[in-house]
Amino acid sequence: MAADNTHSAPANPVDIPWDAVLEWGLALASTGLIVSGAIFVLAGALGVLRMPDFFTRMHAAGMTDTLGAEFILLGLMLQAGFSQMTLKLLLVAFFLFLTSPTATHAIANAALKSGLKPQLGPYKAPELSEIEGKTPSEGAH
Amino acid sequence: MVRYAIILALVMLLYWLTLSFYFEPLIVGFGIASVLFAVGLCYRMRILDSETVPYMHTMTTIGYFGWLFLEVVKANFAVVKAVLRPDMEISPTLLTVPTPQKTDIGKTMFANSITLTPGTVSMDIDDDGILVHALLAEMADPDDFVEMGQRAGFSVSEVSS
Amino acid sequence: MLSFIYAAGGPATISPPTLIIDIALMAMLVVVAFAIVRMRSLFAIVMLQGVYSLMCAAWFVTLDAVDVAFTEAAVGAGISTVLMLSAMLLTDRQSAPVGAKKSLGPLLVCVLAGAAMFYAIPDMPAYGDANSPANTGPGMEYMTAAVTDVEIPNIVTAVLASYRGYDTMAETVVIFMAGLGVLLLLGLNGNAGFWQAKVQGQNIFSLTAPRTRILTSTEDKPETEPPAPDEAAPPKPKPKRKPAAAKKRAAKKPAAKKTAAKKPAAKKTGGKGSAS
Amino acid sequence: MNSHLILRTVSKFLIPLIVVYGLYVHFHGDFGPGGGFQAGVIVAAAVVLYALIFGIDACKVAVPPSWIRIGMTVGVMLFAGTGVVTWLLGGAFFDYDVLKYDPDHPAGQHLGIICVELGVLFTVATVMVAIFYAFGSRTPDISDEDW
Repeated sequence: MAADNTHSAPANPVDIPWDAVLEWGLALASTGLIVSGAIFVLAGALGVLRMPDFFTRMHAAGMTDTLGAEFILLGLMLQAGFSQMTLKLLLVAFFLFLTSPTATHAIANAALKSGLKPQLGPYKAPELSEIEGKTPSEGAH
Repeated sequence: MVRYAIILALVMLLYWLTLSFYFEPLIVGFGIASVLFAVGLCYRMRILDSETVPYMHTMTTIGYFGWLFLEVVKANFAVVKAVLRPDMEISPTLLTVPTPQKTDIGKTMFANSITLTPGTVSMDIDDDGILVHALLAEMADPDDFVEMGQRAGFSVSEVSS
Repeated sequence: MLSFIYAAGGPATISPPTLIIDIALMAMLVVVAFAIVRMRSLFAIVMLQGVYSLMCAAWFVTLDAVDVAFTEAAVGAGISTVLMLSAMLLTDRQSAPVGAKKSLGPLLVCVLAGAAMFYAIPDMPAYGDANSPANTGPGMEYMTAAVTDVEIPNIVTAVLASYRGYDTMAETVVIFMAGLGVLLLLGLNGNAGFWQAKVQGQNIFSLTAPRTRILTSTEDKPETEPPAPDEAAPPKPKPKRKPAAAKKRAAKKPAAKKTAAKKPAAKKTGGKGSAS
Repeated sequence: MNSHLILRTVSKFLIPLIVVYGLYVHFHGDFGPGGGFQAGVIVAAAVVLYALIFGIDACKVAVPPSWIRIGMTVGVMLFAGTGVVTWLLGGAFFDYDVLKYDPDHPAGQHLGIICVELGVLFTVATVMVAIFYAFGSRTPDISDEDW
């Protein structure tokens, strides 16, 4: 993993353990990527729950499988290092980049063609006090 | 058609070797047989054309995907912010974006890029352009899509008007 | 909750993260199963079955049963969804409601079976226990023998194709029989027998069922044709299936849906491909 | 221009990749997860994808029903025939060792497993397509206007 940086280690006046730095850096970067991917997935899930209608929910769901999944795959690629696994993960990421927007488009198109009207115009989440009196089917989304 | 078949076979062989990583003669022979089967099936399905084999534009497409990924990351924060805000101020808007691309694959690239970018989903595509559903009103400006459309067209080696 | 599982499962040989993933997946499986039972829209049920299979596959991966997970993902979440949808197209989009009284018997059976399983949980060996019967019995002998007998890294394939060849042959025959049964009942072209279906109020008889029909004209689907389809075109199995009637139909391009009344006209031009 | 433009271009791009992936899964069943069952389903999925995009009639031109009918039987015959061959060569049914003798390696086992898995691949792939054809052909295609 640290092949290209090891040879420069003796030339350095201060003896920095580049191997360990690189290893820790990679581990940190991959962890950060995976965690941020997970955060995006969580935000997407929240969005699916909170959004008012089908098409806006689709945005949240689409966010999940673009950035969430891609970040997680990037993190896994960093962990795999230079190996066949990285190539395979790259292929997975590429296919995801290609197919997930297609799936989103297909679902949106099907909903549009079957006559679902998108809810347009400004929308604000209702205040908690507004929904309290109502039954769940009326108020909460 | 023969040209497409040869290119497809070569790319598929590369794909097989990437997946397999066994370089024994037997396994590679199986790989060649599989590739021939796949190309033969495509031939029978009559899909051996520039849409099935768009590998001539690989380099530009890789560059475009890099640019697109940065755009996706940038656009994501607006959507995440909109989703996580307690009052969740959104204003869904519909707009039609013209498609300057000539080929279908360029149009596909453009529409998929719009869908990939968070906050905009391409809902329908016809002669007029792409019907886009935008989550926020400030995302619904057709001028914002011009650069993406040009790049998407360029990535599949066509000059956009 | 965790301590309960640990107590039930024996010594704490499982690492907690895997256990948490297991529990989460099982909980989601239960939720999806309840949704499937409660739902009456068949379309949604088919989709949820795909979800169920996919989560099963994820769970099998955490149990290190990769081959099973792969099969489940490919068959359960992949092709069976399509087959179910195509079967659903022939029947209905909604299932008929079942009365509460009719569900009592199945409910009783489910509750009893579930209770029996919970009763049996303490006797289960812990996951990955080296002393469990699965790891000490004849299974281990195969695991060690396969290394020299078959010399294949994947033990599953060795057992499946070599040690249990009979079993796998019977499995293949079962799949073959399933296909054969469908073909005998419906026919590959979907018009064998005197079967009759009501698709969204439209009657489909064996006479009016659609036959194999070649793409009649280029303006019908201009995008689907390769640039030069006819030079070195693949051998068309039924070359003389470009009837005048079909051409006229395509040229006229009726905006209304193809009604069943038009089908008999096209019928005598149908090919030999029909299973008869 | 039809409204399935995006679906069409992406599916066309994916079909050869799916087929090669399925066969990769098949031929690497010895080394990792995979084998005839999974591979057959994946290859069938490519054909089904084509049928979903271009219509089942075009698909029947590309993959004629007669192939399907033959492929089903050929698969089972390949599987059982391997057993019969071992039988005729003097071994027991499915005793692959008599297929090819090699003092160092169980070469006969490899050969037998390859034949048997091919049989499974043929049967599973064609049966899946057959069931899809049988169900899918019963209703008329939904035209683009109604879609």
